[in-house]
Amino acid sequence: MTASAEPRLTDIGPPHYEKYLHPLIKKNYGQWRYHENLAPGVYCHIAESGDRIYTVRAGTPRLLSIQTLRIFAGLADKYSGGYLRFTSRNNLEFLLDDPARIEPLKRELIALGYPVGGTNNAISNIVHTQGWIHCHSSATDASGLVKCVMDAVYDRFTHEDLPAKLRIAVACCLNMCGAVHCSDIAILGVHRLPPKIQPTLTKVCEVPTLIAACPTGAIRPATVDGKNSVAVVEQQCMYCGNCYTVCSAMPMNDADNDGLSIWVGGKVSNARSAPKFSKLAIPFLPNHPPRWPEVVEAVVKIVEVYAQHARKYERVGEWIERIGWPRFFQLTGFEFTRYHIDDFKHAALTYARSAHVRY
Amino acid sequence: MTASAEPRLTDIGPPHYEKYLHPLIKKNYGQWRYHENLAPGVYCHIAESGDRIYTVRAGTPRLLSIQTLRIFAGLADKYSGGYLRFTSRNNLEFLLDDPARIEPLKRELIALGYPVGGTNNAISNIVHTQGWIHCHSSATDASGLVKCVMDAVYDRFTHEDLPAKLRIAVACCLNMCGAVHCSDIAILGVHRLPPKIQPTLTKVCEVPTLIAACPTGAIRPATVDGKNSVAVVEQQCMYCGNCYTVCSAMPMNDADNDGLSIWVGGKVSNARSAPKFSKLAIPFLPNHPPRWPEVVEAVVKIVEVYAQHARKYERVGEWIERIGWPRFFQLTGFEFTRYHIDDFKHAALTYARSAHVRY
Amino acid sequence: MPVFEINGKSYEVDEDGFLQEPERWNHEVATDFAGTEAITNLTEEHWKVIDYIRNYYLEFGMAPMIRKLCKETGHKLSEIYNLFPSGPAKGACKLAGLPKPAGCV
Amino acid sequence: MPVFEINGKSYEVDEDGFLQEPERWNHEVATDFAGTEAITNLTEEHWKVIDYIRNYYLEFGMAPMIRKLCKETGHKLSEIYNLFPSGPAKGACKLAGLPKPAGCV
Amino acid sequence: MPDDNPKTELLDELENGPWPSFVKEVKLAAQTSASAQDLLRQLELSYQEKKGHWKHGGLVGVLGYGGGVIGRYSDAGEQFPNVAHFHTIRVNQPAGWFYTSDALRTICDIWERHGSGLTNMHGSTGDLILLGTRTAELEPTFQELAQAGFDLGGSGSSFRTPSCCVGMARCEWACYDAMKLCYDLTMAYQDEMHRPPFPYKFKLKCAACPNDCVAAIARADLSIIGTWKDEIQVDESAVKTYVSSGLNIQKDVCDLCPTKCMAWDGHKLSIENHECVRCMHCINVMPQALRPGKERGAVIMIGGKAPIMQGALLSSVLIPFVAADELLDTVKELLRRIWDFWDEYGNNRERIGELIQRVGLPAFLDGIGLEPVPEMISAPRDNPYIFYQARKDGEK
Amino acid sequence: MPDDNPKTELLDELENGPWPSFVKEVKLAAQTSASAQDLLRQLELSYQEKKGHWKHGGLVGVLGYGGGVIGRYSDAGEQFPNVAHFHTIRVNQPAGWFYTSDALRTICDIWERHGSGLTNMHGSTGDLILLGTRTAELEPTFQELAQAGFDLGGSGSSFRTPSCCVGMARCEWACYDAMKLCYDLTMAYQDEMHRPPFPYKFKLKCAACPNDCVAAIARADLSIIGTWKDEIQVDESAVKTYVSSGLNIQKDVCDLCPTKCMAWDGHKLSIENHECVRCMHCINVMPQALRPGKERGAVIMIGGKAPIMQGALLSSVLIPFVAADELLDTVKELLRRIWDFWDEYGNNRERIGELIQRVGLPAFLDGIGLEPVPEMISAPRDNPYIFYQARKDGEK
Ligand code: SRM
Ligand code: SRM
Ligand code: SRM
Ligand code: SRM
Ligand code: SF4
Ligand code: SF4
Ligand code: SF4
Ligand code: SF4
Ligand code: SF4
Ligand code: SF4
Ligand code: SF4
Ligand code: SF4
Repeated sequence: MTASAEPRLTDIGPPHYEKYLHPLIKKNYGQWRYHENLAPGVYCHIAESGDRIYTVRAGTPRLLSIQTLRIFAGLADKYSGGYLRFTSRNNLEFLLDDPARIEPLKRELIALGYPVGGTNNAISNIVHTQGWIHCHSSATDASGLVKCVMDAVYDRFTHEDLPAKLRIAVACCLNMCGAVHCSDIAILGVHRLPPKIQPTLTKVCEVPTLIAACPTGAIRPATVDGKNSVAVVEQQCMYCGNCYTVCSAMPMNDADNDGLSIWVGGKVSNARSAPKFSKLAIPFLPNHPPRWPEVVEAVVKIVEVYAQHARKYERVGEWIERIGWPRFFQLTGFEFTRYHIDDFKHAALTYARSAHVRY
Repeated sequence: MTASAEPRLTDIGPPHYEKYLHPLIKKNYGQWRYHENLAPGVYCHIAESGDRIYTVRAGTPRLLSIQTLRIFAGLADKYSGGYLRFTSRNNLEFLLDDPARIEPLKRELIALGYPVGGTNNAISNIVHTQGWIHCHSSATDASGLVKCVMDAVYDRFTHEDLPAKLRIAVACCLNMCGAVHCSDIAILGVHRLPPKIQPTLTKVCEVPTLIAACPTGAIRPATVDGKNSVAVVEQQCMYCGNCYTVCSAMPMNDADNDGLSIWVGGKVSNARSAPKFSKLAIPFLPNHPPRWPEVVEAVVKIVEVYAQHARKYERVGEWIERIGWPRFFQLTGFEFTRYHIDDFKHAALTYARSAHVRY
Repeated sequence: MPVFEINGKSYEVDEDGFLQEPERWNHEVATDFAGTEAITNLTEEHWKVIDYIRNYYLEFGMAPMIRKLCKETGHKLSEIYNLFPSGPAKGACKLAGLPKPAGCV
Repeated sequence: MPVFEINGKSYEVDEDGFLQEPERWNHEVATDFAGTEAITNLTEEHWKVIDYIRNYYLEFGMAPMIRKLCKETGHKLSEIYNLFPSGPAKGACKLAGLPKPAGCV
Repeated sequence: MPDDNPKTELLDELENGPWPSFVKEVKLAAQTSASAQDLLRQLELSYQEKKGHWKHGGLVGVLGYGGGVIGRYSDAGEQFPNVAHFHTIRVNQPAGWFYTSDALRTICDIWERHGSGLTNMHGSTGDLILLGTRTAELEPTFQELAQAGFDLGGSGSSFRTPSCCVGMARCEWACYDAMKLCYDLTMAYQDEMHRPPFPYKFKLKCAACPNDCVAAIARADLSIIGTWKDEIQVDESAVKTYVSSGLNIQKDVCDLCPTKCMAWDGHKLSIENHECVRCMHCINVMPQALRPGKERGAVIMIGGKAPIMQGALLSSVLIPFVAADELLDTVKELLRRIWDFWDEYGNNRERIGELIQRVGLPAFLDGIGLEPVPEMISAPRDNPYIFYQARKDGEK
Repeated sequence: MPDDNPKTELLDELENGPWPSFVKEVKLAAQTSASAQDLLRQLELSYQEKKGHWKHGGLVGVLGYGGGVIGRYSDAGEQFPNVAHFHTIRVNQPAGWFYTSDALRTICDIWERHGSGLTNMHGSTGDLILLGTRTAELEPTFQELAQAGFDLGGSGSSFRTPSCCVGMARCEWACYDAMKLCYDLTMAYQDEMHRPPFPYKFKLKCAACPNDCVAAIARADLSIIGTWKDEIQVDESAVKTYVSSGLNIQKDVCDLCPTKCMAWDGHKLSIENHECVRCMHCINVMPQALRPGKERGAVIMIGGKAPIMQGALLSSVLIPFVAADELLDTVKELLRRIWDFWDEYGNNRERIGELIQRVGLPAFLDGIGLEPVPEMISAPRDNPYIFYQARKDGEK
């Protein structure tokens, strides 16, 4: 431990990215002409200069030990001049100037257990969150769900045979760290009981902040033992957990009632249609670690029905909009329930406001 | 006056429509096979039986004197066996079994000043409201506006050369009696000052009802001379007039500040696209009776730009959705202002939520 | 402001004959107004309705909604029209000395 | 519940060292806690901030928002960090005897 | 008859121009009616001042009814005594607005005796409107109308006069008998129309196909929109006739089909009927070749209205399909349940559509005993704020 | 190192299956880290009980900073003392997530000395996350990172670590230099990142074209999305090559163009560029033939966020086009104005998007001094509830 000997440094910001750029990238920065997809997980960008940079992409669990990171560093040294990057979906990318190294790198990655793929019309890595690994709010474990689902759709990562990109996300509570709200398929941890107010509340929480935190106004001021406290109007609570976020004395976790909901049809790209929110497909599935079979089954079902019925280039949401939601429920066999009908602020705008009906 | 001699009748309901049906209609009721448009204002329905009924449609000002109604009755006797009807847009229709009578009837109607047309891809009659003729809330006169606008687009009534139907409506206040909120072009009377609270309020109004009537919560309880009354938070008032509807002591009319707004792109049919609300085109034009030149000019502008640019079968709203609102404002030359941007309840859903931009 | 005169008394009313001096109301006033609403004789049943409306108004500042009126007085709507031929709003509320109701009853 | 001991006194605190006995707070308590937040000496400037936060809390039941704190004490945010190196939330609020603030300061 | 002709410089201007003039109509009426004369005068004043001269609505009516008349007083009654009272009578129109010349004349005669001689043919809701009379004339007018077979329509917090498109009387696309249904429902709810029983107005309109020629979807609390369940009826040879007489079937039909479920291969039109949303466009373009299917009925929609007070609403789907012969019974049962719920939970001046917004569609469906189906929505919720129904601890 | 291997029957199951296992990672770390061992044990307990074991977030950090560390304590600290404290350090990633093997190893070495040896590569916001350490290790870790050239990212009510797509470094579609802009803005707002000054968090993401590979539109308070103003660059012969190698250009390109502004006549692709909304689809399909135009820059969008608390928001257009070379200055000026407004009017824990919703976009535009343009909206208002601005009586 030597740090304390040095003068204290603050506000230096992140390292400049240029330091980490492959020389070929530095040379052709902003001068790329087009790209080609050579194989699942492998693509090649061709510069105006004619230079070519080859990318090999591998899946990771995102949660990585330093041991594994060192292995990746070693692979980079061996194959890509020490240059590598991570993607916005937690995949690993090696940047090669020599196409001959692609296959050996792939082989080594696969041997180490890191699948190559995730490009183009594949299922890429699942964007996810902390879950029971590190977060206080989580209704489920994110990493575990990701592992189970990716095991089940593994071939969709290593192949590019879907109609379009399919992006899955997991978030362990309604805070939705990640992009669950705009994913082709989203798995969302949910609570289903109101917070259990703890007696410590008056000591540890700011009551006005707490009251203001409830989106439905379910939290009312109340006096407990002569102190300012709160009461929860249970019928008005929809279990969002925002009260818990601001006040530790409002815990939500409940082994029997926490579980998962499944959402579909979101996207963020502007390609073709505008970005869309994910919509509710299944309101509740039980938390069944370690393998969450119900969740895996539901996701696989959606993927397979989509793969079978969507047209080329159609994202999940675009496909469903074309065929209509009634057909989506028919094809997947998912039950349509009262929970699917919005009853929050803009609910009325989600009602079917035309006589357009399919039979 | 003999009525009082008879026993008092109530709840008898309207006359049964069958009494008023042309024999050919009675015979072929529910057995029509198709129709043909013979000329503007003239169409023919062909029954499975081969029978044909001819309809001649004429425009009316809706506000009709008994003198005129008797003339219509006379025409019906002369040409259509005494059978006639009115349409859902206040046009008059004569039902003929003899095609030879079409031309003479048309001639006579036109001579009397009642134009034949309004069918197919024409501008039909303007659905409108009471205005200064009979209503207490009106920010303008409906009948006068209709007359001025129809004078200006007269040829569009007697010809069918628009890309699609074009439906105009006028309402004299935000209550929108009629279908202003779903019209291709709508002219809407608006107030622009908050209600002027009258001292009689405490005598003539129900204060709780009044407070509940304000959509923005601008009306607050207040005590005036020891009595329950109200105050208006002027910044929160958007001049809807609902307070006046429930309380005569909150008048809104103001010669200098009342005026008109113009709305476009609504429709009610389910043909092709779903029904749509009309959207704001011009937030304010002055009240200039008797000819309202600014309003007439604006409507004509929209009609002409639409006629020039829209594709066949495209209603105004469908056309604008295709070309985008920025282009609509460019083509019409109307100014885009802060007022066009929604700031009511669902406002955020009207923001442009994608990177889709035309340049 | 129009004036309604009866038996030597005169009341300030609006065009529709609604009393504009709320503080003057009492049973006698109601009786005075009965004739204008095609009622010849105010029975106990009438008073039940009138008093209910009056008390509701004094408590809440407005006329009761029609379903509440029916529920609380035990009358079906048609019976209220039998008692007050011009209806609960125009008839009963007027006799109860309320301002013209805003669409409720 | 963890306990913070100093000069023979002991305070109930949470894991982050925030006082859990709001009623016990006074300037001495603040002084006791100063060392935990890398402050050697509480100056007048410190007290101005601490007292403002404390009073705001007593009045409104919560910590002031950061912009309010800066405005009312006349300090720029960087100055507050100079006074309280662990920052307004962790440092100043702790010394002011507040519960752990919910994201405001 | 007063013989000094009103001076109406501004209004006179509105006798010019090709469109028939309402001013001419008022002047015609003014030949025999003093109130029409004063109306002209007051209107001229409004045109000068850019301001209306009517006082806040009155409360007048006929005995035994709580609606059907819109009370109106002038604020310049001294100046224009003949419109000091100027109430409007709403007369329930015959379904489809069909008349005989005799029927029209009967109305004219009654109105000549009792009112201004001015009418609206028709009001926006659909009523035949008799425009302007004095309080004392209301009851006699009403009884003369009744003797002639006419009754009043709705106003206030009542079941409002239903209206319907021309439907089977003269339209080949009618998927159910809109005029009959409109008439039957009107007759079934005379009480609710004449004696306002609701928290607010309730409007019902019948359109016999999705073209919705009566603008039901935008204006009615309950809309009954005709549609069909089976396949569009195609007359192949008529399709070819359209094409050979110049119709660009690809561009004007297939490309405009909202679900692109039609294809034209140069010879044959094929329709994936299970993708068709029954929008009518293709049928509208080729009435001789295409027709709605044979299994006909209607989609029932709820909640349309103008903006006051939470913003305008378009109707939304409540029952995706009811067979034509079950419509009357189904609608009656449905209305019973809807009105019960509204009665129980509706606020004063809250339309049914706003009530549904406030309590949420799921709660409303529970209340009226309908199962949720995906046809009711354009898309499922996108927010995760789900009110999972109460479970006891430990229970699953 | 403790040598009793944790019993993790349930977790062991997650070492099976083809996808790389996070359990394997924790076990690897556990070889050298006692806290990773206890993490395994506590996680196994969570898997048994279906319940997390972390207490409500702590408030810990390094001196002079108000964020960058997420405090975390176990509620089973006695059972698992090595995760009794288990704080997370957010390290600001290099723009575009580029590393050298050396840089990675430096991080690993520091983290081996001071923490659990576990990381997230990367957090959802973009940070390099060092997962789990004790309070006492925070300051030394921080300073060792700093010496190695790394700094902390944002947390709390601060400017959060910006992130960007790979952009010009390896993408032919980059319409501006996203990595540079991201870096420059990160450096410009070190203070706002490290010393939370706002009512709530503020996120910024840079995507260099409308494909938005960094999901900015959904997750960032300010999104900078690359686009172009002039015409799509077309290489005619490359188009033909695509077609001759089997691309169904009508079906897969023209028909899917959202504005149908492309036409293929069998020989030539024509584009009505003024109708193009820059969606990227055609370019995505034919990267060798089509390219964004030459006049490049970005559309600036505002207000994206997750659902808490008024519902999720997608970003909406604030400035339709800013030229690439003006981006840095424009964004900085814009941020200054936005933050001033937010500071003045924002409630506690109110994101900028929610503030705009609450006060209305027009008021927000006034506040930051931007003119309204129609590109900001998908359609003008449909409700007539217009707040006409105050006029004095008599004034026009
Ligand atoms: C006469 C008529 C306009 C016309 O010239 O045709 C009319 C006239 C009035 N309407 Fe209407 N409405 C008329 C059809 C409509 C329609 C259209 C329809 O029914 O299809 C609407 C929009 C659809 C709807 O109901 O939502 C309509 C929406 C309103 C509203 C706003 C209701 C809402 O929920 O937003 C009010 C305000 C109110 O009810 O307090 C209103 C109120 C009024 C009042 C009673 C004024 C008031 O504030 O109390 C008007 C009396 C005018 C007068 O003095 O004669 N009128 N009103 C229409 C009725 C004629 C008829 O019976 O055929
Ligand atoms: C007579 C009338 C029904 C009635 O019971 O009175 C009627 C009658 C017919 N309508 Fe309609 N429509 C009538 C009001 C409407 C309305 C309501 C309105 O305008 O307020 C609509 C909805 C308008 C809207 O969307 O805003 C309406 C939307 C249609 C459409 C769909 C047009 C579209 O493309 O959106 C058709 C189909 C067509 O024209 O191709 C249609 C077609 C027809 C046909 C061709 C139906 C038929 O086969 O007989 C009739 C002759 C129409 C014509 O004018 O060319 N009718 N039609 C109404 C005449 C009103 C008038 O005097 O102008
Ligand atoms: C670590 C991370 C998840 C992950 O595993 O990647 C994360 C973790 C937490 N987030 Fe998050 N958020 C993380 C990215 C996000 C994102 C995605 C993004 O930034 O692109 C979102 C959605 C976008 C957005 O901000 O709207 C997100 C939306 C939230 C919210 C809801 C905010 C809202 O306005 O709706 C909260 C609640 C709050 O702020 O009080 C929250 C709160 C939290 C807290 C601090 C829990 C809390 O209640 O205070 C979590 C700490 C977990 C822990 O113990 O480690 N986190 N959070 C992500 C940050 C890593 C990084 O710095 O790179
Ligand atoms: C590496 C990465 C950027 C980065 O800085 O890390 C990236 C890189 C590319 N993206 Fe992306 N995208 C990356 C995340 C995204 C995201 C963000 C996300 O998934 O969270 C999106 C938005 C997804 C959404 O809409 O939900 C995204 C939407 C696209 C699209 C639009 C796809 C569509 O049709 O909607 C394209 C165009 C295409 O693929 O045809 C695209 C295309 C590309 C291209 C082909 C661009 C190029 O010419 O280099 C790159 C190779 C893509 C591939 O995987 O085949 N990229 N791309 C990200 C890889 C993530 C991963 O590991 O899977
Ligand atoms: S989604 Fe919820 S539980 Fe998961 S990391 Fe984010 S705040 Fe924590
Ligand atoms: S969980 Fe959400 S809805 Fe329930 S009380 Fe807490 S903040 Fe309110
Ligand atoms: S729109 Fe307004 S002013 Fe016109 S008739 Fe209806 S309520 Fe009266
Ligand atoms: S006019 Fe409308 S917004 Fe203004 S006070 Fe009256 S009810 Fe409220
Ligand atoms: S709604 Fe349909 S059935 Fe009725 S008239 Fe119009 S087109 Fe014919
Ligand atoms: S009715 Fe409409 S949706 Fe159905 S096939 Fe015809 S055009 Fe397409
Ligand atoms: S957002 Fe556009 S420029 Fe950036 S990596 Fe994705 S495709 Fe390339
Ligand atoms: S970028 Fe999109 S909108 Fe523009 S031409 Fe290509 S497909 Fe059409």
